[in-house]
Amino acid sequence: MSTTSTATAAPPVPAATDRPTGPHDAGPHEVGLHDADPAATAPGPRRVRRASHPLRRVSTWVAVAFIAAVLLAAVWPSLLAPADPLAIDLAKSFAAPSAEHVFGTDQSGRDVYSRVVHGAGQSVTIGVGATALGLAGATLLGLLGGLGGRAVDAVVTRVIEVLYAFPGILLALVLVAIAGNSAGTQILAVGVATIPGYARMVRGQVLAVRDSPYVQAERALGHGPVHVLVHTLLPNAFRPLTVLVTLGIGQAIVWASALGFLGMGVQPPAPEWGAMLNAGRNYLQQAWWLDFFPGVVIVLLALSLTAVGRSIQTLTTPGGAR
Amino acid sequence: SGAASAEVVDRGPVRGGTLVYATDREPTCLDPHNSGDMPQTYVARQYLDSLVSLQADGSVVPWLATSWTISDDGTQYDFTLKEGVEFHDGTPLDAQAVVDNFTQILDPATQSSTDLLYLTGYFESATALSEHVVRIDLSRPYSPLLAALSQAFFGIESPKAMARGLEENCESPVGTGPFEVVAWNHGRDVQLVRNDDYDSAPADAKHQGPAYLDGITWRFLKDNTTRYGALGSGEADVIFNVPPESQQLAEADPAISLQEFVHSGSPFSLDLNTTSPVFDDIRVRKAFVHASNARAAVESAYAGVFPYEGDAVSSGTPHYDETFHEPFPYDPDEANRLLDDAGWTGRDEDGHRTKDGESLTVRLPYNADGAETPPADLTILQNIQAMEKEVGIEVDLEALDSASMNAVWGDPDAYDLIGNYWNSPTPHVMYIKYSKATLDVGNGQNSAFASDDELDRVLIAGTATTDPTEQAALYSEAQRILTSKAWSLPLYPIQTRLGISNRVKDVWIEPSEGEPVLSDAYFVDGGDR
Amino acid sequence: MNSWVLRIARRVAESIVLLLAVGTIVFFLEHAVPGDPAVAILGGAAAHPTPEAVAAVTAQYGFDRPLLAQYGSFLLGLVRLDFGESYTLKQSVVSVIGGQLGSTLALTATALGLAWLLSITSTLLTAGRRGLLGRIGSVVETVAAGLPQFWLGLVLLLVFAVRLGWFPVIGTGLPGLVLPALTLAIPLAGFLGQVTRDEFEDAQDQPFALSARARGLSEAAVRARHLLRHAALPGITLSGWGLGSLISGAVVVEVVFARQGVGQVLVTAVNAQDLPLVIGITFVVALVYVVANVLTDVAYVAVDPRLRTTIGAPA
Amino acid sequence: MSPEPVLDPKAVRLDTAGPLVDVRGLSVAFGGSTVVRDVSFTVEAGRCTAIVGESGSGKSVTAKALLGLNGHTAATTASTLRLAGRDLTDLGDRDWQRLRGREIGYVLQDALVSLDPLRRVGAEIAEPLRVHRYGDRRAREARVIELLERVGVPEPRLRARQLPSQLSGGLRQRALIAAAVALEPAVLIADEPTTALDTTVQAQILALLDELRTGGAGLVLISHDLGVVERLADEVVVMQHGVVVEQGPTDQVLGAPSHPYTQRLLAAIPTAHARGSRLSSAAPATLAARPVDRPVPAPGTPVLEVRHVTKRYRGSDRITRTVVDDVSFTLHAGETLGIVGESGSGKSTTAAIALALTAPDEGEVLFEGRPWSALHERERRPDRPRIATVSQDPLSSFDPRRSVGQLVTGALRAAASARGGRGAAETDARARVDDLLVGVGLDPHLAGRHPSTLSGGQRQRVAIARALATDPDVLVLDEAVSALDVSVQAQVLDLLADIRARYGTSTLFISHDLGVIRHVSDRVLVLKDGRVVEEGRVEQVLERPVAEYTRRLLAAVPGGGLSATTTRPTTTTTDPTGGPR
Ligand SMILES: Nc1ncnc2c1ncn2[C@@H]1O[C@H](COP(=O)(O)OP(=O)(O)OP(=O)(O)O)[C@@H](O)[C@H]1O
Ligand SMILES: Nc1ncnc2c1ncn2[C@@H]1O[C@H](COP(=O)(O)OP(=O)(O)OP(=O)(O)O)[C@@H](O)[C@H]1O
Ligand SMILES: [Mg+2]
Ligand SMILES: [Mg+2]
Repeated sequence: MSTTSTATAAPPVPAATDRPTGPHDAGPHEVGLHDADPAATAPGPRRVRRASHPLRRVSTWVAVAFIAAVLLAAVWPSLLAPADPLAIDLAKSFAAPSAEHVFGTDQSGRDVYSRVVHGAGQSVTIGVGATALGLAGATLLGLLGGLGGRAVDAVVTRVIEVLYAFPGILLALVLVAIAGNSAGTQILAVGVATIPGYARMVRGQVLAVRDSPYVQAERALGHGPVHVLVHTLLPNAFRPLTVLVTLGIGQAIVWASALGFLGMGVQPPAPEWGAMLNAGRNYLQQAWWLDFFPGVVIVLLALSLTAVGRSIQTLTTPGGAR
Repeated sequence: SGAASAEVVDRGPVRGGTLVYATDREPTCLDPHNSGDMPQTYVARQYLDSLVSLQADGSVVPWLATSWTISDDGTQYDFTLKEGVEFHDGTPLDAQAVVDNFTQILDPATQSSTDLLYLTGYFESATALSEHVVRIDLSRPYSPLLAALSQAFFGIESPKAMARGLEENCESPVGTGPFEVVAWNHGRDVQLVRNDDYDSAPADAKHQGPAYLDGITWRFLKDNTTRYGALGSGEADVIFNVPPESQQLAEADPAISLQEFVHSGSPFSLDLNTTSPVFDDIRVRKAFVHASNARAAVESAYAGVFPYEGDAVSSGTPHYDETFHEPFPYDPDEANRLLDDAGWTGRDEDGHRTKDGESLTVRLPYNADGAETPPADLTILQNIQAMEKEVGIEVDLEALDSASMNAVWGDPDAYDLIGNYWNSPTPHVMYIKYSKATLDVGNGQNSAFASDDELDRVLIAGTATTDPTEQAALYSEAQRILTSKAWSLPLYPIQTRLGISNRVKDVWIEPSEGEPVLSDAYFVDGGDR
Repeated sequence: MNSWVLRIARRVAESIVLLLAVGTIVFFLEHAVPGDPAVAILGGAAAHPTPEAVAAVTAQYGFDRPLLAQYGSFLLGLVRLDFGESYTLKQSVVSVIGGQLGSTLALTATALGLAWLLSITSTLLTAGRRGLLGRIGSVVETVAAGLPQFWLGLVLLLVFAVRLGWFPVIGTGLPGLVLPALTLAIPLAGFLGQVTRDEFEDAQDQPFALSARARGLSEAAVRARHLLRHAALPGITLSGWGLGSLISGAVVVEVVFARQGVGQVLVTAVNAQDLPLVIGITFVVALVYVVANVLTDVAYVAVDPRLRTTIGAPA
Repeated sequence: MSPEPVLDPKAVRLDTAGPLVDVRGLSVAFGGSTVVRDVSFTVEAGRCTAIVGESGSGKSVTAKALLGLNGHTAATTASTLRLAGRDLTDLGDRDWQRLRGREIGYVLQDALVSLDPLRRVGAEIAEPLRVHRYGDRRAREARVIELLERVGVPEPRLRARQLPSQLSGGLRQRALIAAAVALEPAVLIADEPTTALDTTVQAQILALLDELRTGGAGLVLISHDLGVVERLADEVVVMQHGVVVEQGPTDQVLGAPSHPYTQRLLAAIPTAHARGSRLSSAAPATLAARPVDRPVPAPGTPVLEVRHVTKRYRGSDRITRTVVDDVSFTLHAGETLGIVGESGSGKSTTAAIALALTAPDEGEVLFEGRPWSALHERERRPDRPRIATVSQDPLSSFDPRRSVGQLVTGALRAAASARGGRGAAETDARARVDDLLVGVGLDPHLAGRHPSTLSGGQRQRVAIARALATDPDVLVLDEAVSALDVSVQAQVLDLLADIRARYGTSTLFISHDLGVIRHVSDRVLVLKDGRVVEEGRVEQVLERPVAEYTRRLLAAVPGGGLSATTTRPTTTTTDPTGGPR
């Protein structure tokens, strides 16, 4: 899966909040072409965003609360929604949201609220799983490329590029044909598709940190390579990834739902958000609530993760928050 | 809604205009002799003529054959062909051409599936007696022959065109019909233009001579919303399969008229694989059927647009016998009793029944493609899944891509249940779907993998007579036997449901396969947009 | 001069390796798919070909040969740029793709253009603004980036084509391109917007921006003339994969809007195990990726003049 | 340099009555904290008013207030704020825009990054012309060339087409000035116009500013470099913590400063006279004497020998440049060797080679007579802690995740493990960190802070503390004080002197500031384009230079007069620790 923002094409990087691909890390093709005179981009005075402290912002806490609720739903859904998400009631199909069914009912009379709550587990698993898979693969590639020397890096760069050039949708389709339709396949398809994006970032970060004055300084002090790797290089290289991870989870859920549209992945009646979204689209004109609620939950989760991700970034940036 | 205005004055047939016909499924081959799936017959009707034309009452009228005689023992049919008819490629229609059509159908290389099942066990040979008389010899009397031949599946094609080879013929089959195939833009449409020399319309056509329309764009619009939206916006003039979700909107729309045809034959059913370790026990099969409130499932999913059909044979089929309606009605208690009886007495942690440590799980693969399994069908499957769970049967819905689904067909180990239907104008469909002969053809159409000697015998006897009372008695007996077996869970009869813009008049649906007929259709405004 | 020739030669060589690698992956992936290509050639299992026919086709195409031998001839074919004939459509792969590519490229190129237009508008209007406007812009971008295309497409279709009738439902031509392109563009715009916004806000605090203000430039002029260019740079880098990825996204949009295109064909081809067609399309997508990257380079140089001059050490 | 006396007089829009700039009671506050309080000064046509003061004293904020550029968060109040007779106290956005670039030009502090890197230099200079509708496109182009010539940029046509990155720092500064004076504004504000520049380039810029002033413009010069101020200013305003502590004619303020702060400021400037004496009033370093577990090399024995090293780099333009060219020198035990040279002359690269962080292409480095650069890193590691360094930009040499304490502890650990021992016990380490911080004059409480939240001077001290943590025999200091303002610089220089006195540490001291070099070095090495052009005892090289280049370097030093003529006010401030010096 090569890349983008939604649907079947997973972006290389969910959202480049930490400038993964600025002019100075322009990716495999551009190396050499885009590194302009360093003097031109010499660091000016360091910018310190005078943002208010993230822990003092209401929005941060709202986001944290929402994520916590989703996690609770994932772990213990029956606490929030005692009703069976699969129980049908044909007499009550397409009931609009009401006191009895706050999110309405679907074409088989199932309670949409229960389905949304019970769907959290699978959806979160897909989001987290795919992101974890993407990151794991990317870390391997990125570290190899960043630390493995010229020849290894050349190979890694090629591999990343091939992954990029490979149509993501094809990968997904073929994976489903090979491994069958399941959440696991979705995780695999979306996860693999995100590898090149993350990998490029990790590699860039590792390279940048590797050549940074502070790593030099550590070496000059007489620290051994392993010490420098573990204590300085890796933590710094991965710091900007935290925010991407939080963003990636929401995106992964959305992409997985797009696979559902093409008949892949978690299938109804399983209450997975993407699958619900996909099933509900046939009834958009009759029963907007079928798509509205799972959609809103996905978007809210993505927004919350973004907010929390950025807060984490601010908090982990030394001197970033005061 | 829509751009087409509701009030258009109809001053009778006018020539002109290209009609956009939008349908959901795209055929794999435009030659209906090859394979033989429904989308093929619908489009083939526009460019192929058949020997005879079926009427709603089951009788046939002349078409390419102006007359025919049947030998007394019912094994010899002599057709006299209309003279002066030419195929679109200029080849004259003669007896040899018809013989060549049968040769092609019977050639294994053609991979004729539907046609073959109609002929298997009966057809012996076709011979040209003279330039315009063709004889068909049968090994056994076969009363449904004329009805079968009336389907576009048996449309007569140019021998010259067929000789080009299967692949080319699939792209652009050549017939004698009112329209000619110009181009097939895969994934998009088939372009048809009027055959200006057409003068071989069936006797029951609304007019003779060339069609009024200049041509047809046979468009493939898989997505329900898009297809219906295109009709509303005037971008399509006729759509096939008005989405059930949109039925109410369509009924309320003055710019749209609806036409429906309920197919006869075998309704859309879930066939139970009798070779599966679960369903080889009739008690379990019966229990499965008893446990499903199929009527509620269908009526709720199809919003009442599709009727529920509780029989192995659709009620519109000739010699349909009401007595055997719903042999195993919704009765969860009975289902539970039967399952207990069959030894499925244990329960696993999910509440599903077990026997000898095995859970009572049945696999139900379906095509994940929305055009193959429309949303409402998916809802039915889910509804049934939930109902079966009530009696402790777990239904595993397996969404498969088309390739995997193809691989499942005909593989007795690949499923326990599968959705299937067989549209047919004759009660002989029972033989086609459930006979030893079909099982031997081995192409998966007998999806229950079931046959019964007694049933076979009764059905063969049914084809041997032309006496309506005798036929009625035999087919009634056949239905008695068939329905007692619980080989399938019938759901609803397939329908041809057309949404037609008010600008278009005289579209009709013929009864052999519910094929839309567009040779009489015309735009009231002559096609000006 | 010489360095340019070398550079181009290198790029071409890299692209060839890339294409071969992609082709190889597809080849082995497709062979891992259960199912018999001979059956696919015979019209799929639905056609219920006889065992004899399957055997004949198997022998004819050499499917019974060892996988590596098949791979060998596959590579030979690729090197000769011979994609063969589609198993299912029985046409040459080149002509099948040739017939579909234009439509998909028009869609994706328009979408990319629209995405840029939208993200630049959003950046110019809201990036770096304090208060509600800036926050709304950022939320809208995040939401847009997270919209599933199949859903967005359907909503656009229902609202603007079916309800309002502003655009055709299935139309071709320019009006018919608008909604599909928007469907692809909006999420991408959200994504690009997020990136450009960050960059824009960085550039805003740079001394050169203050210098520009000190010369009497209005805030709007500073945004449009100075900051935007900086903000656009990372977005341009992302456009390379963006275009490639839009092709994947096109699959969905082509289905929703019933458009022709390689996306649709790809899905059918994979489902039908039509190896030659799958390979062909993969190649095209990879090629688009390569070309997109070259274009990205060009665009980059256009926006960042630093890259235009090779010689010019600080005086 | 162009000899033309004045810019085109037609554009002069002077209100000849009264001063060009008249500021009274100016206060600026950001979110409740007032950073500039009750500042008043005037600037007359053809005269220069300088604002001096340490970093953060509010100089730039005061300047920006004259252009309304302090941003939305600033609350600016003044009883009088007039520019060429026009009242600025409540201008709208539009009015400000009309004023900026036309009536008042502003040359930003950060010259290297104040030109848009993505636009051509010509376009940047033409910008004020375009904004204020000066002529047509052609006229503007002509004017740009004229301006570039005016500010002494050679090959103006070529330069106008180039990008900022293709210009050296000095040229960029001139281009900025050209843009600022494009419409011949009545007032020009130059904020630290020479800080980032080499002495030779600095001299040219000062001459240019002088010329503009003579041309009739009112000049506001901001600098913390008193030498520069002495050379240009007619009036001096001394700021500290946002308030004016002293102001008046330059001679008076610099010659006979009345305020202790001004006095301290002047004393902090390293000069020939000050050599060997303390520059700051801060307490001497109180590093606890530590038993050093190895023999201290006898003074005078060679410690670090750099032999014929050469280093080449291939730039992004694929041209190979020899950055260090056959450089040789020896650092002896207990000695301080200064390395001077203009920016890009290879000073830092030489240091990196000496530290064996960069491998030389040719030549070698010996440490205590044994191979050093030729060793494998693994073999070097045990001796690494013995050669410590403070790099040019200390902040970038700190792992951004670490606090001050962690940084110093890390160095302690490295030293401990290099010597084969385990790290000292945690409490022990903590005590040692406190000790080091106090030693470099930092509050031990800062151990929990992140360097990014510290001031430049504090950072520099942290870097020094880290370097000292390993008890090094050799210190390599790369521009260790150039980022600091004089008062902080003075403290750091004193600290280094103390360390050297106490431990006999050999030091390689890199700077482009000749005053500093003269203050600290025993011997000095002059680098130009990667080659050694002169080497010798510091007095000899700086007073009787042989090489032409050294002579030019010396001639360009501003404020030569200051150090020569001024009677140094001897520091009378009492040592807070009470101990005599
Ligand atoms: N926009 C702002 N918001 C808040 N505080 C500010 C802002 N701009 C400047 N300050 C504060 O005002 C004080 C004075 O800053 P200013 O830039 O005028 O110092 P300076 O004298 O120019 O120092 P330097 O020599 O380092 O340039 C500093 O403490 C600074 O942090
Ligand atoms: N890693 C490198 N790759 C390419 N060029 C380099 C590299 N390091 C230094 N240079 C170049 O070598 C020259 C000398 O650099 P160096 O940093 O040694 O100068 P310097 O005398 O320390 O200057 P400054 O006073 O500005 O610190 C410069 O032109 C610089 O661009
Ligand atoms: Mg300042
Ligand atoms: Mg340096």
